[in-house]
Amino acid sequence: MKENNFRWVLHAVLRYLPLILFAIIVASFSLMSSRFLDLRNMVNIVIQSAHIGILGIGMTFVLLTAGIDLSVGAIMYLACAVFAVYLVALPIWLALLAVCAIGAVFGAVNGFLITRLNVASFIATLSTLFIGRGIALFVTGTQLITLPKPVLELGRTTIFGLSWTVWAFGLTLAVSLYVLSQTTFGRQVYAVGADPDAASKAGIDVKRILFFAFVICGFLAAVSSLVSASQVGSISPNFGIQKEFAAIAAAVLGGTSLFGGRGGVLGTVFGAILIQTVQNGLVIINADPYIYPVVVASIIFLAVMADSLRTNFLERIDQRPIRVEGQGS
Amino acid sequence: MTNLTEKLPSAGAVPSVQRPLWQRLLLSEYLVVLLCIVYFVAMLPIVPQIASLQTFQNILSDMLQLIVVALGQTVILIIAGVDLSMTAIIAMASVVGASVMTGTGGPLVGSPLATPAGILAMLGVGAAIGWFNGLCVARLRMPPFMVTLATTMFFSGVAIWYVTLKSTTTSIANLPRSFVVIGQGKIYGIPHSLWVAIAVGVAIHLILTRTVFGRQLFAIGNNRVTSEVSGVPVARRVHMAFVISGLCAAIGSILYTGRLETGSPIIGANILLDIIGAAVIGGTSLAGGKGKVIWTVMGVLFLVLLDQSLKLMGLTLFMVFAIKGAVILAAAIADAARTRLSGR
Amino acid sequence: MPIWVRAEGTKTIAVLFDGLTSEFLVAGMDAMQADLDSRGFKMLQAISNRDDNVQFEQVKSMIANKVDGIVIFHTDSNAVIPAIRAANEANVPMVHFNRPPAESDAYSVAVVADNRGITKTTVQYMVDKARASGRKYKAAILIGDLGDVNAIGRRDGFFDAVDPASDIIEVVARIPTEWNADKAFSGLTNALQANPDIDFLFASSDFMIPLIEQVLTPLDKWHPAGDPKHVMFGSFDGDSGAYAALESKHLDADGVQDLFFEAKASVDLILEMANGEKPAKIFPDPGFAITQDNLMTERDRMWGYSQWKKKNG
Amino acid sequence: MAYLQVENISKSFFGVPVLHGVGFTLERGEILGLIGENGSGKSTSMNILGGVHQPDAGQMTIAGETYAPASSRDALERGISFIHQELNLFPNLSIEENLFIRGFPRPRPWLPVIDRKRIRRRTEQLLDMIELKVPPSTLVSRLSQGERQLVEIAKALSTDAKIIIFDEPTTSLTRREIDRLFNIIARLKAQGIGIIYISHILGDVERLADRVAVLRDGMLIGAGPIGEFSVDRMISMMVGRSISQLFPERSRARTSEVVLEVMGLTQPGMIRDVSFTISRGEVLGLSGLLGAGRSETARIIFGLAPYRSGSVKVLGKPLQANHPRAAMEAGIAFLTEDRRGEGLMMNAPIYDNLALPNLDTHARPQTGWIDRTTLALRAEELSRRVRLNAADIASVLARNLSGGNQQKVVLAKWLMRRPDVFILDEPTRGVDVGAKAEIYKIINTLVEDGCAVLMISSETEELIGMCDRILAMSNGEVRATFEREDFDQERILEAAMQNGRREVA
Repeated sequence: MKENNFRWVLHAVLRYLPLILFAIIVASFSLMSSRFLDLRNMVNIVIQSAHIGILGIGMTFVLLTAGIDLSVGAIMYLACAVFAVYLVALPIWLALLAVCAIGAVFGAVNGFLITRLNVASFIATLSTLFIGRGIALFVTGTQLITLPKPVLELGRTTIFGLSWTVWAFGLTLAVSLYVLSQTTFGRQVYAVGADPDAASKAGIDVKRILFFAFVICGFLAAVSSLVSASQVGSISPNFGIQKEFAAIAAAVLGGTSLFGGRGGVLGTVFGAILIQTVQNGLVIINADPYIYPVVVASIIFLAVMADSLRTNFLERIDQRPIRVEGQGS
Repeated sequence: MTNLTEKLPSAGAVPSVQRPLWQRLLLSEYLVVLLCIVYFVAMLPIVPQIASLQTFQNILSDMLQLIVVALGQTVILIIAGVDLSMTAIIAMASVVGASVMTGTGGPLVGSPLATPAGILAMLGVGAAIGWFNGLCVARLRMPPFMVTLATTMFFSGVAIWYVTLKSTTTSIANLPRSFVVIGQGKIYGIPHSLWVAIAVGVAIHLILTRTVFGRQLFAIGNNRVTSEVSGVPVARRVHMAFVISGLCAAIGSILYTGRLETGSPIIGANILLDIIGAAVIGGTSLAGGKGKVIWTVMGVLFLVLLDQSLKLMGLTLFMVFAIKGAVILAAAIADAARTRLSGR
Repeated sequence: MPIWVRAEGTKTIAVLFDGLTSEFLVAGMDAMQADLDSRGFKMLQAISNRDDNVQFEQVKSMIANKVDGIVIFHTDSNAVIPAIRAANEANVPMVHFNRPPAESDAYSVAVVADNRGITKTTVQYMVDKARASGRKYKAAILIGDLGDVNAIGRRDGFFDAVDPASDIIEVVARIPTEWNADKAFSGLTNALQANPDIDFLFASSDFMIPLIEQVLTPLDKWHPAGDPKHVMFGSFDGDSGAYAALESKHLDADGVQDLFFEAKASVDLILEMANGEKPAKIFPDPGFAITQDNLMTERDRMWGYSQWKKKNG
Repeated sequence: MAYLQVENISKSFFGVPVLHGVGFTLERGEILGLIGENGSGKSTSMNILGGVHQPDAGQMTIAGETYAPASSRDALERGISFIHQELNLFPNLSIEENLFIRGFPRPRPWLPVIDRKRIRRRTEQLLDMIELKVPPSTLVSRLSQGERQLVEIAKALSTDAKIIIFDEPTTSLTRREIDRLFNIIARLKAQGIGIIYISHILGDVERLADRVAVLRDGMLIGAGPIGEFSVDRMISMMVGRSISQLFPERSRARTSEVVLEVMGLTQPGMIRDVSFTISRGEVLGLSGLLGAGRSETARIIFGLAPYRSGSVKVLGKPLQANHPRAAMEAGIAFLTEDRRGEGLMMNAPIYDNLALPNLDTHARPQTGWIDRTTLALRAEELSRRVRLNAADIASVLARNLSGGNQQKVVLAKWLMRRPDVFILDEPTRGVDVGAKAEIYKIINTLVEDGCAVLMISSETEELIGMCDRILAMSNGEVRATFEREDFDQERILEAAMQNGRREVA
């Protein structure tokens, strides 16, 4: 019994390591710069982390089913490219809907490859990543495209003094929270991620759940691309490049496990904000810009390590220790 | 939506003795060779230059670096892992090695030791990063994907930063001739790097097929638990496998760096798809326990052949991207179908 | 232009860019196309997407393709040298469009705008205006990719003009962008967070203008010249966005490189080299600075203006 | 016409027939005890009934209507729910969510929200019925095995099942939990639910069932009211054939030279103070129910699991380390109960499987360079010795072999090491009768060559047929030792079934 208590404590520490890191980071930055802690900067951080946050929320759906989607960066670029090249004529709201639809369709393709053709999600989405980028480059003629006025205005629209990106971010979070915790689909996502065999024995349509996880992921990738594009006002060929890694990082930082079934969107949002906070802080204390990725990567690494150690503990607690554990991932 | 699942092809079918031709083709391990030939012949009328000696030499010299790196990846795929960090290792080794050797401000300017020292440094970087990956995967049982992702972010960041400390631009030039030669030197049109690639290929082939270590790698990929029960030191083997892939990345880096006479942190930044793709096209399964040196070489050949032909046709970058992606996706689908056919 | 050009008959020229990531490069590619068409030459185009190795392989396959000359816009000034060597061996003339290679024994010619000089005159105009206003200024510069000689040139040009005026202008932020939009976006946002009173801004490339507008507007800092809240704003390239910003008086001055001139020069140089001549390794494009004062008189020389006219009829 | 009618169902896997024309009936409010050895076809027939497998032939009817489930979902919809031996719960979800995971009720049909209040109330009712006193929102990962078992039952009730199948429900339960379970089953029966109860514990079957059906080698060989079936009769019907014809005699008797010596092996929550010795030419049997600590003991000896105290000696020398390699170097071989998961590489050819534990002994110590010729020769030799019938060991995949041949491969791969001690955990599980006899022969030759064998089996008669001595274990402790002369099936089963005090972990 004692051992177990000890395990649970240790497990809790590992579980909340990112939070602890966050506290330390915020504390040290605010010591180094008086400007860091003021409200306007907090808002900046949220605005800057919005697109990664939304992307990460989509990624969380996939990760919860123990899958992975490397193509989200490509989806971002493709969706916006099509928008900027073909849809500028449409009324803005219609165009926005179209963009989201593109994302959902792309996600559906991924879902099809994975559920119907049984391709491993890793290689499937790695390929669609390149196919998607290829098509997008074709659409834009590999050119930098300045977005039309309405989008720039969209980027600047504020509702009750808060940028629309913040609202988009909040709305996405609220809806996905609701879906995951309050709907049958949401709970089944967790079930499938925890144990697909048990899930299908329990009569859950596993393939369907997986499929829609990818559709949602694609859809949110498109939303995130709108947020990002409306901020920078133009899309260059490296738009959205390697965002998939940022999104996965955000999710994992937020305690979503790559082994599926554990985690949630709230954590992902936290993860996205944590990453952005570090970068923002580094700028404000005027650090050498080239160490940003290094610092961020180290934090991610710590989070991953904590997650795996935690998983190992959970295995020891849940299963009979007598069994030789199989390989993770 | 339910019909999504109902028409699923049933897994675990009992393999029939005599299969239709298309299935036998799909299941044959040298499918790629066939594809290469067919593709080449198909291309001849469209781009006749493809048959020129010049093109052959280009194809060869483009293959070599990729082969070395992809072989490292193959070793990892065999144990059912994946190593995303190879590109970062290439970059890191490139800049560190260059900074050791460079004629401008390097510690060993002019000294004959510069080249060997540089090469050692690069191999050291590769081995070290690989060792670290292995430590996390084998001992801490962290998922290879996440570990190598983190190390990738970390070291590609460090590589760029490192250069800013060592040079005013984002690359380190002025490498000793004796080093550059490895990457671009030729005798009778046969590049030196060919010998390097052959050496690596043969070595890995022998390790995989002829040694206890190699056979145990396959066993681990095939069924980790069975291996454990049969007395395979799984953790040690996995750890070592990552060191090997690190070394392969470093050797690849030597070739790339020599070829461009430049230590650059963006060298090979976007060859990840080619690395994994080559292995998968060759027939190495992501599920682990399957893989051969010759398969991967064939995979690389196919990718490069594809690349060259597309360039000769004057297709633009995006076409190359999309087509490559599609080909690799096709290979992955084929692999999945294979797995189903042989009723795994 | 000498008559023999037409006499040359048709030629195939390879144009290899590392990307079309800015309107300048896009227009550059078009200009090349237009110029080659006018001479009845064939153009083979390839983009390497910031991958030196890919570009090297592209050069080699172009050579295998027996092109008569290569115009290249490379990523890394060191890593391009083997490509030049390869071209020399096959004696295919090679010209660098707008971005010179590092020093080496390999022979090629680079058509380069005098980035430093142009930037200096551009920023000088801003400095003089600043002095006239009699106020003190807090300055920020958005720096390009430090691997790019041009980015370095523009940075140095900026300081050539600003340093002597250190009494009235204090540079409080050097923001590295690596020519990357969202890095520039968050970089600038955060810089303005650290120093909200920045009121003197220079962008190393015009492609940043829209995102700068995005950052400044919510902070109530995006106002035309003359408005007390106006931020002294200079940029570089001379694209259509820059022209629009000049016309709306949000942009005070813009360094313009003479794109059409550079495109034409590149092709001419290839022909000269094909004729066995050995022009000097650097072929400068003087360029010029367009400002609120000389906008109307000089705009016809600004390539972005013709682009702008195309767009807005 | 009975409520559930199952008529001559047949089924075979990988060409190996496991069911020949099995049929039985079940009325509502009736408890049918289904018994038989491992591999007799109990689980298969129940999996067919539960929609997990589809029969090759035969038909089933419920209340007169034909019943042909394509999936476990269909089965559930027809009111049949199957409580598998390995539980089917999601530890990361709460009890209530596990009960309704297939589809949560909504407050309004048009409002896609989980009606938390309703499932809370319903779950509370269900938990009352099974006397589980925990809040419905508890995560399943916090429940004990026994409690999880009860949640499974609640799940079955939530789908208002007409028929519930229990497959070995008591294996991982404490005595207290078992009594509670039986009360609940009785109550279900009273509510008119039909119950099929599968168990090795004939005592329980006798106590619970109204009728009994006995399966052997995939055939129904007897059924009728419980009154007609004493425990002995059940056993003899299960075993059927006379022991002698199945179990060949051994030429040489055991020697006195002790090979394996286990002293006071203890691991909390697993086994307590297990001690025994095996000498050359002896077969020692471990009998007991699942979770009694038999396999656990074996795994600890072989270094697959940690232990708190005690010692393992081979030929007087203690093992170097708690790791399979140490055990192997000391001369121990181990055939695990999970053939597919731990014994074989299913997707590798036979040859690779044979070679795996023998690579180091056929390679240069420093370089690890394999001597492929001798390795191949040995492999061939062994596959001949175990009478492996496969076309070509270099190309045929383990996956494509019958259960018996697969088991032979596992035996052969270990025999190549010429072990002094061979631990066999359920060596004949899922193996057809013919192969069983062959495996017994192999074991005998092995023993005659002077190997010491530790044999674990749930089939007591198998132990009686093969062993010189039998230890009966339960709840992690050795309860009794039987010498060959006083082997007695019932006393052994008794000993294996007596429950001492046990701390609930």
